[in-house]
Amino acid sequence: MVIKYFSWIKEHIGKSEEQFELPKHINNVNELINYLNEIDEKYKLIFEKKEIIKIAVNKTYSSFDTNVSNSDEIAFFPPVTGG
Amino acid sequence: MVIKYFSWIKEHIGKSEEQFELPKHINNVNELINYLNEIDEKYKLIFEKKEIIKIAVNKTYSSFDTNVSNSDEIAFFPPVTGG
Amino acid sequence: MKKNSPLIKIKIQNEDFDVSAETKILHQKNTGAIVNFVGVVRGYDEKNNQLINSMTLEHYPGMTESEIEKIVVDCYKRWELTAVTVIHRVGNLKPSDQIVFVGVSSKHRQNAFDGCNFIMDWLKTKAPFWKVEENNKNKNWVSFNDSDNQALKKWAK
Amino acid sequence: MKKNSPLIKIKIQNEDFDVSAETKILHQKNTGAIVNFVGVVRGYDEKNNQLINSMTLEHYPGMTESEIEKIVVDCYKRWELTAVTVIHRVGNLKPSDQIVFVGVSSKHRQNAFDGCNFIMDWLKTKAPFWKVEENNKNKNWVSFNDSDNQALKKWAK
Repeated sequence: MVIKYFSWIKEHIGKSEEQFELPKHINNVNELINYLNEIDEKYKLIFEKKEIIKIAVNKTYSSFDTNVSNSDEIAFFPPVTGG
Repeated sequence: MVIKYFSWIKEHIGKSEEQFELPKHINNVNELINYLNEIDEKYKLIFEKKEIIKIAVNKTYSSFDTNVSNSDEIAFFPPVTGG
Repeated sequence: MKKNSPLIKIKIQNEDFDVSAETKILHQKNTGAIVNFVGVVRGYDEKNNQLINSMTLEHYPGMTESEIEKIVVDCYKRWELTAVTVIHRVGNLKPSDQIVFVGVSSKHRQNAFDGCNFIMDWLKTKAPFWKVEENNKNKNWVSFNDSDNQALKKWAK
Repeated sequence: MKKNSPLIKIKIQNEDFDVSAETKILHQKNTGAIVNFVGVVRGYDEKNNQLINSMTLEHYPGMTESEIEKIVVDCYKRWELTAVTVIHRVGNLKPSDQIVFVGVSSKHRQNAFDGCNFIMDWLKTKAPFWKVEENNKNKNWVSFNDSDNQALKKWAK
């Protein structure tokens, strides 16, 4: 699995991307977030205001209950603004 | 006085502009139109549908009761469309 | 706000115009948004269901410019614009020729959209221009569309 | 309707763009009206009341393009457009640099205005871009404006 970060989330995590093996029991974005919170404090600070975090699975806007598997690319980012 | 014509009114009158001495008793656009109708049949065809004719006095949109004098420039034209 | 200063430019001309050059002029201090409208001569008259070979536009020199100027000065204040350019071509034009440019700049985007849209609605119904469409068979003075009059009503304050 | 055909062109790039060249591409068969929006980097942050020296934009390569493409294809049908171009710059930009171009053409003018205005409202609130404003003292990630979210609501069908 690839996880990508953008904007101030990327700055906080300290990298734009990380790769790791998704444990078999993790099936959706919510479970992934809980898992990350367990392995390192740095994720907690990001996800404590979960409701403002945007999610993409395989480059498509997704939600906390979207299914994920080890072959997916997940992205976490703050609210967007272009133009 | 100068009278200018545009679009199909100009084509009907056969010229884009005419100059003539305004009789003293004519004080507004309505009286001018009645006067023109008297002197030549060609004006009647234009002014019989008076309500669609637009009027400018000295290059400003005006109406049938706008005052006119011999030093003014009057224009008669059909509805406009730019763009 | 002077006509033909960089902030308000109004031209009636035979020549074509360059959209990049005009956009640069609209880009003034405090400009955050520029909206340009370019009108193009179409080769088909939908109302009369016929092809068009060319179109000839006439205007009332002096009056056309001053009427446009009045409305542009109003818009300038109403939408807090940073610059406005109106270029309207006259003479003989062919299908696919550019016919009109309306460019508006503002601090914020919705004001630029609204200012530009309003000026176009106004030009369609109130600016002293007359158009005759020509093809092999006949010439046809273009009358206004009632839908254009309806369009202008949405701007009543 | 294929992306990056002459009819739908979507580019995320560091380079500047030329408004005349883009306008020519938008001018297709049946085009009667072209509306262009050009966004400009402003040198002042009104929310935080401070000057800006530069702004850096990042995007999500692949996702940003495909999300813009989806919305552009929707607009293309909804407003019967004849061509659409969206060019969004990324990287480091200075005040008064052009940042975004949205160009839309249609047979009729109101559809062109509405299509362009909608795409801009959507880009402001939904397109995956992030901006950081920099000055001598600090850097500041730009958050969205609630007024932009409100703006998008006017397009609910």
